[in-house]
Amino acid sequence: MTLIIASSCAAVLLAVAALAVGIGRSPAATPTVYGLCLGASAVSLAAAVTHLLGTPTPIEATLPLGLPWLGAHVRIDALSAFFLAVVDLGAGAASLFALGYGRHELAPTRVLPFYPAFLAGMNLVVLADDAFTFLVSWEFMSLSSWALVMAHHRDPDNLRAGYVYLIMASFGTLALLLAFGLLAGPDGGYAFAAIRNAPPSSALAALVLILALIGAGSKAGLVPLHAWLPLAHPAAPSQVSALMSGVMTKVAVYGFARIMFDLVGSPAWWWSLPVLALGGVTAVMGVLYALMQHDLKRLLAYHTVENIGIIFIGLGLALAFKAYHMSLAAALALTAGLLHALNHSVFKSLLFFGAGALLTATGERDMERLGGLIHRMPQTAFMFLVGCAAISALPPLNGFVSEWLTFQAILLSPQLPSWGLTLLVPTVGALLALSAALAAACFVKAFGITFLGRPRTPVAAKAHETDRLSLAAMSFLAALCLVLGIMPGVFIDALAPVAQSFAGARMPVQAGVDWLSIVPIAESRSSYNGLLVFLFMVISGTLAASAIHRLASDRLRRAPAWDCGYPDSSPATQYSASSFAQPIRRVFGTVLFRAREHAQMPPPGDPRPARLTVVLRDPIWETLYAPIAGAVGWVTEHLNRLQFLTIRQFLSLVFAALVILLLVLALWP
Amino acid sequence: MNFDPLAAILLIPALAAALLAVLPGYGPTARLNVVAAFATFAVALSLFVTRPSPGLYLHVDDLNNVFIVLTTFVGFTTSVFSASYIRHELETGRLTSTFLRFYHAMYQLLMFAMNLALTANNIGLMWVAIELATLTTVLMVGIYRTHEALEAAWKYFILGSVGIALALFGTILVYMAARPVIGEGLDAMVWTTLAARAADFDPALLNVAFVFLLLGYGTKVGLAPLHAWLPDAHAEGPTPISAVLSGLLLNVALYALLRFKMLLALNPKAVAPGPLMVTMGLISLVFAAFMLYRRRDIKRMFAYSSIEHMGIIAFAFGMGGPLANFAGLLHMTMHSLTKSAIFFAVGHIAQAKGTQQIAHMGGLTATHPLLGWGLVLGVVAIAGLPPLGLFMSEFLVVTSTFAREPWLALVLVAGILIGVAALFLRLNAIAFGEPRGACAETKASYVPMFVHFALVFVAGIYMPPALVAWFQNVAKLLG
Amino acid sequence: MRGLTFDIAHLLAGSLVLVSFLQLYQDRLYALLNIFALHALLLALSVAWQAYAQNAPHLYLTAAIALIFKAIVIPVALHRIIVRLGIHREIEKAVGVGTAMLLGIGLVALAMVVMLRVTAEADPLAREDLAFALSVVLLGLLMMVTRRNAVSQVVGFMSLENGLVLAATGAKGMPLVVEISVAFSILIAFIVVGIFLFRIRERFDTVDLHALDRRRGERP
Amino acid sequence: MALIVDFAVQGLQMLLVLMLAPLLTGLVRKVKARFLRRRGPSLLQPYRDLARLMRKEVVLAQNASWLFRVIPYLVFAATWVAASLVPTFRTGLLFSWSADLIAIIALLGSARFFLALAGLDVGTSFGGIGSSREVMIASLAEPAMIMIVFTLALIAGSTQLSTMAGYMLSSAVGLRVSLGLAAVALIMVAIAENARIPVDNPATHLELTMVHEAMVLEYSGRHLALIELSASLKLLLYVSLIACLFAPWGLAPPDAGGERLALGLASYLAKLAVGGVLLAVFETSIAKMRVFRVPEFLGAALMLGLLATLLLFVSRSL
Repeated sequence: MTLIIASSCAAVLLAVAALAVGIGRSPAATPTVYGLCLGASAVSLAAAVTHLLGTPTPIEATLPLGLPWLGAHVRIDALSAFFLAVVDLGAGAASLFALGYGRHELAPTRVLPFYPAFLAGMNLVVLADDAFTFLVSWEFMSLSSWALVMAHHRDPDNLRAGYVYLIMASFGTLALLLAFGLLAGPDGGYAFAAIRNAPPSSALAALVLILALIGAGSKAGLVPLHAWLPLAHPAAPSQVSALMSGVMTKVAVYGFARIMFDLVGSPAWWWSLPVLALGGVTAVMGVLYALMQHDLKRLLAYHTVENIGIIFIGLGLALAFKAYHMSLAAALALTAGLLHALNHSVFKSLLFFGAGALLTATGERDMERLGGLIHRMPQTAFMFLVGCAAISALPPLNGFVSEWLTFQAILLSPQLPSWGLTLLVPTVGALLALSAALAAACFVKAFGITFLGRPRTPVAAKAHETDRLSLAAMSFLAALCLVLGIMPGVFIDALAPVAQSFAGARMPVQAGVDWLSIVPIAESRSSYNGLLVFLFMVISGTLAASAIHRLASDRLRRAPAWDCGYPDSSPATQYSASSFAQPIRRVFGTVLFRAREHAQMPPPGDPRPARLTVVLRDPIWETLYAPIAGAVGWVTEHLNRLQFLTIRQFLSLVFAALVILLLVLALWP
Repeated sequence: MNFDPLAAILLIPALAAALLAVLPGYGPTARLNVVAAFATFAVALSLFVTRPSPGLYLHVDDLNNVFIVLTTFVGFTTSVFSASYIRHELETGRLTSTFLRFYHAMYQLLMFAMNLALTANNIGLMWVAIELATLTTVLMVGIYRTHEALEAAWKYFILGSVGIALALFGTILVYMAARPVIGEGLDAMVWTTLAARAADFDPALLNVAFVFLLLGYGTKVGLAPLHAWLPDAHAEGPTPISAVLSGLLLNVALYALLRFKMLLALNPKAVAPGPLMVTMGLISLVFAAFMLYRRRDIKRMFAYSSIEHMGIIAFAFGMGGPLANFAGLLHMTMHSLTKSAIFFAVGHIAQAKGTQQIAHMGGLTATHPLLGWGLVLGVVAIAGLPPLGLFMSEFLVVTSTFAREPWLALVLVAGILIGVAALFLRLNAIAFGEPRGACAETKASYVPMFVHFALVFVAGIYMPPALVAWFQNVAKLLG
Repeated sequence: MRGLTFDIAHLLAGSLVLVSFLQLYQDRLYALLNIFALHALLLALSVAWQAYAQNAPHLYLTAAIALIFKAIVIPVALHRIIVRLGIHREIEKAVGVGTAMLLGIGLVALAMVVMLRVTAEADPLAREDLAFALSVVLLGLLMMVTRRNAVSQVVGFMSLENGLVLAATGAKGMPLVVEISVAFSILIAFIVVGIFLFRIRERFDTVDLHALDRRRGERP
Repeated sequence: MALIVDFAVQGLQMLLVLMLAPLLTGLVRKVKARFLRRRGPSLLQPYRDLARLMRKEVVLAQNASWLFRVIPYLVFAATWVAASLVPTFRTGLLFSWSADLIAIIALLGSARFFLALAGLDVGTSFGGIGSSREVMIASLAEPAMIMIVFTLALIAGSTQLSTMAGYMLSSAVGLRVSLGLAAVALIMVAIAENARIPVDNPATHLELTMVHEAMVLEYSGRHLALIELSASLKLLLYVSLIACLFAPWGLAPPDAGGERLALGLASYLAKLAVGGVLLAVFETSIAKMRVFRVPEFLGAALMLGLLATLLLFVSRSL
C-alpha cells in the first residue's frame, strides 16, 4: 500500500513535469505546479512516516519497465522509508516556500518543468530496488537538477557551475555503474535481491567500497570530490538550492548506506578507515572553506560539505562496530548519522530559504553588501537565527542532538579491538569537535554580518520583509528544528527499525524514559534532555527578566553607539565578513589555503585609501582538478594534429594498420 | 502474382531514383522522395509478418530484419527533414535545381544500395552494394562544389576506394576458404551456406580474410585510424546526408563486419575476432573523445561523436556474450536514431545561424527554443544519460564488461567520460549563455527530430518484448 | 600439363610482383605509366592463362578489359592529363627509393609468410597466386603511400587493383569476377575523371593532393 | 519526600552558584590587588557594582536590534543553567541527568555564540574585533575541551558529571598520565574561556588587547549587569568543574544526610577559595600574550587533550 502510494506520487510528479512543459508560460503555472508538488510530497511523506512507525516489513513490486528481462523493481523498507520521509519533508517545505518565492522567478519556463522531475527523481532513487532503476533515477535526478542549475544560464558563472556539476555527476554515476557491475557479476544479476543473495568476495567488496565512496561521495560532496557542490548549489534558484543541499546530498548518503550496509553483506573492520578519515577531513575542510566565503549561498553550500562529513563519520563508526558485531554501538552510530541527515536537511533547507528571501529582498548574495537586515525583515531574521543556532549545534536545538549522539558513539570506540581504529577514531573526534566549533564561528559571521550591524548598501537599507508563504515554510522548519531538539527520543525510536535491520540491533527504547530525555546506552553513562534544558533556560531567562524589571529599573534610552567615544562613522567601518574571518584565516588559512594578505599603504599625506587584498588558493582544485584538466588539454592539443594530415598520410595510417594486423597474424602461434 | 516484399524494398527506391532523375521542379520531387521512402518503410514493416525464404542473392533473418526496418524508417524521416532543409537551400541559392534532381535521385539510389547491402545473401553482392552506397554518398558530399566539399569528397573517395579494395580482397579470401568445402560457384558466396559450413573452413585463410574485411569495412564504419574521411564528409555534405551517413551507412558497414565476425566465431580454429574489434573500438572511442574538444564546426564535432559511438559498439560486439551483444545491437539502433535526430537539429541550426562554426552560435535555447532544447535533448541522449535509450546500452556494456575485464571497462568509462565532458563543453556554448551570432527564422520541420527522440526515450524506459526477443536471438547468433 | 599450367601461372604472377617493384623504383612519370601498362599487360596475360587453365571463358572478358582499359586507355589518358596540366615530370617521393624497396621486400616476405600458413589442401596454384596477389596489393598500397603526386597514386591504386583481379581470377570458379573488374574499371575512371574535373572546375594549381589539403575546414 | 529534598538541593545549588559567583570574582580581584600591594576593593564590591548597574537606566545604541536586548538574558540563562548542573557540594543532583558534560560545554558555547552576535549588532568596529577574536579563541578552546571530556569520559566510562565525580572519588582511579595532561589542558582552557590573563584581561579597556570587553562594549545598565554576572558565573562554573573532577574530596553522595551536605558545602567553599587564590597568583605572575599567540596556547591545550585521549585509547587496547 505504502509502496503504491509512494510510487504513484512519483508518477504524479512526473506528470506535473509534463504538464509544466505545457502550461509553463501561463501565470497560473507557478502556483499550480508548486501546489501539486506540495500535495504529492505531503502524501508521500505521510505514507513513508506511517510505514516507518508501523512495523516496517519490506514491500516489493515489479513494474514492466526498465531492463526488459528484469523489469523495474521497487521496494520500500525501513531505510528507504526513512529517506523517503527526509526527501518528501524537504520537498514539501521547498514547494511551500516556492509557492511564494517562485513568483519572483524571472525564467519560470526553465524552472517549472524540471522542479517536479527533480523531486520525482529523488523519490525514485530511494524506492529503486534494482541497479538499473536505481542508476536511471539517480542520473535523472542529477540531470534535472543540472537543468535547474542552468535555469539562469546567462550568468557565465552558472554556466561553469552547471558544466562542472554535470561532469562530476556523470563521473559519480559511472563509478556507481562499475560498482554495480561488480555486484551484479558477469551474467547481470542486477536485482538488489539477487545481489543480496550473492555478496561479493572481500577483495571485490573493497573495490565496491572505493567505487561507492567515489560515486555516492561525489554526489554527497565528500572532500575532495566536493568541487562542484559550492558552485552548483548556489547557482540554482533558492528552493532548488535548498533541495540540492538539504535533500539530494541525503539521497547520496542513502545510496552509500544502501550499498555498504545492505548489498555487500557483512563489512570488514578496515572498511570504516577510509569512510572515517574522509568524513573527518570533509567536516573540517568544509567548514574552513565556508569561513573563507562571503557569498551567503556558497557559504551554506560549504556547510553542507561539512555536515556530510559528520554524517559519514557516523556511518563509518557504524561500519566499524558492525564489523565487530557490537550491534548496540553500531545502532547508536547509525542512528546518529541518519538523525543528523534528517536534522541537516531541516535546518539547511531553512537557511537556504532565508538566503532566498534575502535574495528577493535585496538581489544580493554577497554578505559584504548586506547588513542590518534584522530591522527590515525581522521574521526572516528570526527564522534564520534559529537555523544558525541549530546548525551550530547549540542546545536545545536539533543539530546538537545528533552531534551529541555521534560523540557518544565515538566514546564507545575504545572497545574496538583494532589498532588502526583506536588511533583514528579519537583523531576523527577531535576533527569533529573542531568542525563544530568552527561552524559556530562561521554562523556568527553569517548571521552577524548579514542581519546585524548597519546596512552596507542602499539595497540592504531598502529591503522589505518577504512574503507570507515563504515565511510559513521557514517557520515550519524552524519549529521542526526545536521539536527535533527537545524531543529527539521520538525520532530515535522511529529510527529503531532501520538500526534493527541494518546494524543488527536497536537503541534502547526512549519512549519509556521520563521527561522525554534520551539515554543512548545507560543513564549512568550519559543522558541528555533537550526539553528540560529548554525549559530551564526559558524559566531562568524570564525569571531574571521579570525580577530585574520589577525590582530594578526597566528604563531605557536610545543614544548614538558609544564605540569607545569615536564619533559615529560610516557603515564601512563595521567589521566585514572577511575581516571577521581574519583571525581564523591567519590561524588555519595560511597553511591550508596559502592565504596571503597584501596591504598597500599610501604614503602619509596621500588621500588615497589603503588597500588590503587577500589571496586565497584552493589546494584541492589546484592539486587534483587543474592537473587533470591540463592533461586532457595537452592530449587534445597533440592528438588534434591528426585532423590536419594529408590524404597520403591518412592512407599510410590505414597501411600501417594493415601491416600491423598482418604481422600479428604472421606471428600468431 | 504474389507480392514479394523483399523485391519491393529494392525496386521502390530504384524506380524512384530513375523517376527523380528525370522529374523537374522542387515540390513534386520532394514529395515523391518522401512518398517513396515511406512506401519502402511500409513494405519493410511487412517483413516482420511475412518473411520470404532465403534465396541465392537475397534473404531476411532476425539480424538484418531489424536493420532493414531501421534503415527504411530513418530514410523516411530523413526524407521528410530533407524536404524542408532543401527548400531552404534552394531559397538561399546554395543548391540549383539541376543539382536538386541529382540529389533526390542519389538519395533514393543510396537507399537502394543500403537495402541491397542489408538484404544481400551473397558476400559479393553485399560488397557491390556497399561500393555503390559509397560512390553515391561521395557524389552527394561533393554536391556543394565548394573547395572544402570537393576536398572532403575526394578524401572520402580515395580512402573509400582503398577500403573497398581491401574488403574485396577479404571477400575473395573467404571464397577461397569456402570453395574446398562447399565447392565452386555461387554457393560458396551465399551467407546461409557459408554459415552452415564455416566450421570446416581453412582457419588461416579466414584469419587473413577477416583482417582485410575488418580494415575494408572498418574504413566505412569509421573506426580509428581508418576514420579520416568521416568528419569532413559529415561536415561538408548536405545535412540530410550527414544524418544518413551517421545514422545508416556506418551501421550497414558494421552489419557487414558482424556477418563476417559470425563466420569466424563459427570456426573454432580461427583467431577470435573479438580482441581485434575490442582494440579498434577502444582506440576509436578514446581518440574520438579527445578529438571532440578542439572542434569548431558543429557538424564535424558530431561526426567525431559518431566515431566514438561506433567505437563503443565495436567494443560491445568484440566483448561478445549475450549481454554485450544485446547492448551492441541496442546501441546501434539508439545511436542511429539519436544521431540522425541531432543532425536534423544541427541542420536547421546551421541554417538559422548561417554558419556551422560553433563560435558564432550561442543561447539557442533563448532564441530558438525548440531547436535549442532539441539539441540539448540530443546531446543528453548521445552522452548516454538516462532516461534515454543509449543509457541502457552503455549500462549493459559497462557493467557486463567490468565483471569480466575490469581494465578494459575502466578505459571504456574514461573514454565515455572524456567524450561527455567535451560534448557538454560545446553544448554550453551553443545552447546556453547570451545569444550570439545571426538569428534568422527557419521553417524547420521538427516532427522527425522529436519523433526520433520520443522513440529513444521510450526505448530507454520500456522496450517491446518482440524487439527484445529479436535482439536476444541475434545476440545468441553473434555468440 | 598440370605442372606446366602451374609454372606459367606462377611465372606470370611472379613477374607481376617484379613489375610492381619496378614501379616502386621508377621516378619519372612517363616511364611509370609505361611500366604500369606493362603491369596491366602481364595481368591480362595471366588472367587469360587462368581462363584457359580453368577453361572459364568469361575470364577472357576480364582479360580483355585489363588489356584495353588498363594497358591502353588509362595510360594514354593519364599521359594526356600530364601534358594538359603540365605536371612535373619527376615524382616527388615521401620516402626514398632505397627504403621503399626495402619496405617492399619486407611486405612481400610478410605476404608469403601469411599466405603460406594456409593449409596445403587448398591447391598450390591458388595458394601461390594468393601470395603473389597479396604482395602486389601491398606494393600498390605502399606506392600510394610513398608517392606525393596524384598520378603516381592513381597508378599505385590501379596496380593494387590488378593484384585483386589476379586473386579473383586465381580463385577457381569465383563468380562475379567480370562484374567486379568492370566495377573497378569504373572506379578508376572516376578517379581519373576526378583529377581532371578538379583541374577544370576548381582551378587547383596542381592535383598534388597537398593542394587539396590546403583548404581545410578548421585550422586551429 | 526524597523528591522534595532533591528539589530543595537542586534549588539550593542554583541559588548557591548565583550568590557565590560575584564573591569569587571579588576574591580574585582582592587577592590580585594584595599581590600588587594595593588594598583593593572589598570582597563585596562586585555585588555593589551589580546592584548599581541594575538600578541604572540602559543606554541603547540607536541601531541596536531586539536581539541586542534579548541576548543578555539568553546568555545569563544559558550560563546559569550550565552552572547549576555542575555538582558543587553534592553529586546526583535532581536534573543532573538532563545534561551531561558535553551538553554543559555546548550551553556555554551557545552563550558565547549569542554574545558574539551582540558584539556585531551595533555595527561598531570594536564589537567586531571582540566578536571575531572571541570566536577564534572559542574555535580552538571548544575542541580542546571536548578532548578533555573524552579523556575523562573514557576513564570514568561516562560523560555524566555525577558519575564521573563519583568515579574520581572511588579508589578505582589511579594516577594516570592522561589524567594529568587533561588537568593541565582543562586549566588552560578555563583561563582562555574566562578571558583571564594571559589570554585576555578582564580589567582592561585598551582597545587592541581586549577581547571579551570589546564585545560587550555597547552594553550598559541591567544588561551589562547580567553579562558581568554570567561572566562570574562562568568563572565559578569552571572552578567548580575542576574541583569536582580533580579534587572531588568532600562531595556529598546523592543519599547524604545533613552533616555530609554541610561537609560538602564547607569543602566546596574551601575549594573555591583555593581556586580563586591560585588564579590570582597565576594571573599576577604572568604577562598577557599577543592575540595571535593565543592560538598556539590553545593549540597546545588541544594537543594535550588529544594526546591524553590517544594514550588512553592505546592503553585500553593493550
